[in-house]
Amino acid sequence: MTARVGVVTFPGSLDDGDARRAVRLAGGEPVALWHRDTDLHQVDAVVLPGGFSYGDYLRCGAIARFSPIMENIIAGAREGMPVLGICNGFQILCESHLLPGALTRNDHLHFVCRDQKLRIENAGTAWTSDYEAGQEITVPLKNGEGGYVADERTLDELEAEGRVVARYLELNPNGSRRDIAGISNAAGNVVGLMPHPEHAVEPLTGPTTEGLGFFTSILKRLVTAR
Amino acid sequence: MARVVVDVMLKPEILDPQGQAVQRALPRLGFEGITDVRQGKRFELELDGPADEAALARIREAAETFLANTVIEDFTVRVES
Amino acid sequence: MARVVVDVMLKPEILDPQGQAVQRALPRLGFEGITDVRQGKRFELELDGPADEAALARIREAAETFLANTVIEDFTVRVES
Amino acid sequence: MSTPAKPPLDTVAHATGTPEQPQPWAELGLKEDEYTRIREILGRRPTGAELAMYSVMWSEHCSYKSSKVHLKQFGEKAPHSDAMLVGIGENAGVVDIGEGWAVTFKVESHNHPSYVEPYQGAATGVGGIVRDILAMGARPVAVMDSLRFGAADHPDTKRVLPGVVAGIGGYGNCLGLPNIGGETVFDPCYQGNPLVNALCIGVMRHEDIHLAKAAGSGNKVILYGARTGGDGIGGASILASETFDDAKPSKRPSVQVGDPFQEKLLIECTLEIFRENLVTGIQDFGAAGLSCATSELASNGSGGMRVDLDDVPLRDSTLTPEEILMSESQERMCAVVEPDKVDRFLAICEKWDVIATVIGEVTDGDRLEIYYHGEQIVDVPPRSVAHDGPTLNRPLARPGWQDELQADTPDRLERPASAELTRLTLLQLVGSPDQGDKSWITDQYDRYVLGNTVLASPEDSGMIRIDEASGLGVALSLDGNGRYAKLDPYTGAQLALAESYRNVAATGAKPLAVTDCLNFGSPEDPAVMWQFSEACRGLADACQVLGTPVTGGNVSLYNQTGDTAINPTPVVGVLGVIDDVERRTPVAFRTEGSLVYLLGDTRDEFGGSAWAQLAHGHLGGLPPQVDLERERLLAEVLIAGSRDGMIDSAHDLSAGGLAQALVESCLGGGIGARVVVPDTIAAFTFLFSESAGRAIVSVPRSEEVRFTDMCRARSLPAARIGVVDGDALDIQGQFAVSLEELREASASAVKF
Ligand SMILES: Nc1ncnc2c1ncn2[C@@H]1O[C@H](COP(=O)(O)OP(=O)(O)O)[C@@H](O)[C@H]1O
Ligand SMILES: [Mg+2]
Repeated sequence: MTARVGVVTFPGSLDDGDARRAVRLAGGEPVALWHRDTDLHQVDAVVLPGGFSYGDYLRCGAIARFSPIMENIIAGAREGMPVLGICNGFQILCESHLLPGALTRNDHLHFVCRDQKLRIENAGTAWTSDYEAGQEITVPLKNGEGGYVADERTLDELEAEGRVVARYLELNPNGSRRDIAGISNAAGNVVGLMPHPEHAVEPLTGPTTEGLGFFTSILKRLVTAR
Repeated sequence: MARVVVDVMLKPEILDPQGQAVQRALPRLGFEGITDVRQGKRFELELDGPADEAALARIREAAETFLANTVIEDFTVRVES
Repeated sequence: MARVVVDVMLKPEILDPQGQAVQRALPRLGFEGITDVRQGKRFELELDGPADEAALARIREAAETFLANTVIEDFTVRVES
Repeated sequence: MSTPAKPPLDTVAHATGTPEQPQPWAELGLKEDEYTRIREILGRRPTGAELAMYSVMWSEHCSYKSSKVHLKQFGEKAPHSDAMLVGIGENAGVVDIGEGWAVTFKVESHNHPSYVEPYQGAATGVGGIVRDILAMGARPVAVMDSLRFGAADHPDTKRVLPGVVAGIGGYGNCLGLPNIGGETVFDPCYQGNPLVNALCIGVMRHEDIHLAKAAGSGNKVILYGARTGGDGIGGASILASETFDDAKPSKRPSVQVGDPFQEKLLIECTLEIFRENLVTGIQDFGAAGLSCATSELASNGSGGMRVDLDDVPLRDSTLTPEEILMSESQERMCAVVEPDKVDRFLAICEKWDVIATVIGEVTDGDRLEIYYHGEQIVDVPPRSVAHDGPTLNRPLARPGWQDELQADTPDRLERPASAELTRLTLLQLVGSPDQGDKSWITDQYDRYVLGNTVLASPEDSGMIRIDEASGLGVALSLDGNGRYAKLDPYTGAQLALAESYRNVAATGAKPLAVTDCLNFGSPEDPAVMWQFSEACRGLADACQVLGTPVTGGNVSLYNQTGDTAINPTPVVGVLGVIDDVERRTPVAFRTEGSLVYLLGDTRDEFGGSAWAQLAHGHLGGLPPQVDLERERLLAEVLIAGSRDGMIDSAHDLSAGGLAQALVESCLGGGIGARVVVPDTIAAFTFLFSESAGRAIVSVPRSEEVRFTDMCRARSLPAARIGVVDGDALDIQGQFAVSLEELREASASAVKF
């Protein structure tokens, strides 16, 4: 049996299908979760996908954070359940205070969709163990509010504790502090990432297949944990 | 040195999806008794001179032509004490 | 029936690209003498009851937990006359 | 705002008793004879609500009164095609693409609203076309946009373009629909009349096709989606029937604001409703809102319909019944549902947080009856509103200046006299806003969402995978050239089709069907009407030859300022199918050493060319000739080349000619090319002529014999003109330009 990875659909989620496909291509069993669900259907890990949950009105992720399912996800994450937030999912994780800081309007004020080069800075998290530390990958990035901000002390702490998971290379696409593309919590089970690895899992439709590692990482972790 | 605030709100007849989203969310979070929410923008402008009539006239013009989209938005200008 | 206004602004230490874009554009449009611009949000809430201390306390809580993200934003709550 | 005392409700009974009461038919855009006809149809004066309905539904925008007589040809001349499942006349046509799959696609204009409020105008344009596709029973899967603006350096373009692009992106991105292509053109003729044409494509299984009709007495009429507000009231009639030069601010209709999040919910909710087979008829709300949806549903069905306006959920409680009927509030749909399915229907809406209300039912009569506060305010034969609108045979006349324009050929224009000047011409072309890199625009569009985008901008056509298991996919291109159409509207329309057709074939897909958006000036000008009729005739004739029927489209008239109309601009979308998207052919050169072949014939054709415009500001002469049989042949070769793995890349030749195509293929792959000018032709003509029916392909050496044999067997001229190699575009014996220099020129062309 393989691991069950839940993918939450909020009203306005857009990349939920892509995230489920990525889980499937990595060999896992994707489980569709609904924002109003009050239990997690025995999933072993959760992906909060990209999109515009609740229209991203007010602030990105601000309304989704109060969805019924988030109660269980927040509790699960605190107990070590692996959670990956991609783009809007990252914003939801910050709004939920599972990750520090916040994501703000891109410094150039435009939505941007591009193939983005990243460096995996920490290959020790639940979602990056299939990469080498320092490995460079290219995956799509698409957001309007992807600028990562936190106060200096928090930024220093993230750096010192190795919690910067991925960094933008060559071009900072949104004004993120210290070129941060993704971070983790202290335990390494919760990862938030602005770029979209789930769009880089097939040579036909992605710029590369270098996003697959996030999904194979978690499946290996879950299967060995059994 | 003075601070002038320009508030820009969607005209009443224009759909405000943001305000509506907030309004729908509030009761779910346990905040009852709010019958309408409108969301707009607030600009805080710092002047290097006094906020006299001439300065305010200029800011009103900037609001009219630039800060607000008067096809769909109204604005107000005021000096903040 | 009362109207309460919640103003939400980015904290001073947080970069405000929208405000900066406005500030950069103003002189190009011929509006000089503005040394800083910050852009934030303004919420107008209509209450179905009076804006008494209890109501304001609830709205302050809504602002704290929901309308503003206090990691990066400050807010103020006031009754509009 | 103080509300003036409301006049008493104008009921049917009241209207019958007050035949002499004056009515504002002229202010609502109706002509006197139209008003007289309404009175004849009803046998009395219309009520205010009826007048509102007729005025919007009989407006140019909704009734196609000036264009109908010309559009007929698309049906009459339509080539037989087994692929057509639903033809012209529905919300959108439906095309069989095999394996039980069908697609529906359509392009629509939102030109005037995008000039008034670029962001919301363009955004709601996307919203509207997406709902059209949804109403056919299809899941919308991709969008495209064809844009035309005034001069790139005009200050108003800096207002309009960024807003339009942000609006298209803002709405489409938020719906989760990849933007897979389009076009962006700049020309001073669009200064006060930008064109914003949006296309959506949807996918369904054959059995899921839904039509807009209300059948079955007792079935419920359900309005679902957003609440009704005062948006765009009168927009349908006023927007489509006036130019803006005389518009006082107060006359401008209030702008419609879109809520893409609401639309996303509407899409998911509607698809779930379709899956459970809960509707017998469905219609989106477009222009003319409730008036349009109810009268069309009733008119297409067998019975009548009764609607209670009091049940319409309102955003603004002060709206009058006339305003409720005319409101163009976005993100609303109307469904006809059997009574025992209503509960399930409402439950699904509840699941998606979509407001849904039963507002009426289908009756066994033959009237559309609308009630308000218990009183009857509308009692009309629905067909008379929806389908029997006026038809005009507007006068048309070939303009006096046409001969003069065609006589002013580009032959008199000075051509670059040296290799160095030719090189500069190339750089000027590559760095022009029309030809340059459009990533400043397209980077604001999500092209990855849904994970099925195989090709997107800057490819010749967008391509999406439909079936993950089999690899079945479709390709789409959207093209137009107003300069060619100005020189000769008949040929110009055919060239638009030919280019779009070629673009689809270049990616390896077989062209199947056509949609079009006809953007013209005022139909009251006989010269414009002539352009329009010629363009329709040209397009219909060409579709017949190419075997690609027109499945639907849209007309936008009154695109003019004062007496000056835009260039006639037919925009044509072609849909193609490809059995296996793995076989798609990209534009970019991929392999060093591959051989570059030029397919087709190059003549000295510069009328309406990019060069004539850029180097001399000239528009005159005749556009390139069209040879549709040649287009067909070229397409066959491009498709076979892809299917049998004989080519590495393919790129159609259009504006800017061979030079532009070479540059794009080089930049796309980051590899240069060495090209030899044949000694039978002048280098300048070879590089910049815009002869139609041409493409460049790169052929791996191992496939050369097979490929050239195929071309010879099919009698398609194929000339080996060079080889993929190096890091420059080297026109041997003439000049070379490094990729770096080309990239720089191209990248700086479109930035706002
Ligand atoms: N507004 C737009 N939206 C999406 N794609 C666009 C837009 N404008 C241009 N493109 C894309 O840029 C590429 C180049 O456009 P264009 O030069 O018009 O191509 P062609 O001449 O082959 O039709 C195409 O892939 C086209 O789809
Ligand atoms: Mg092309």
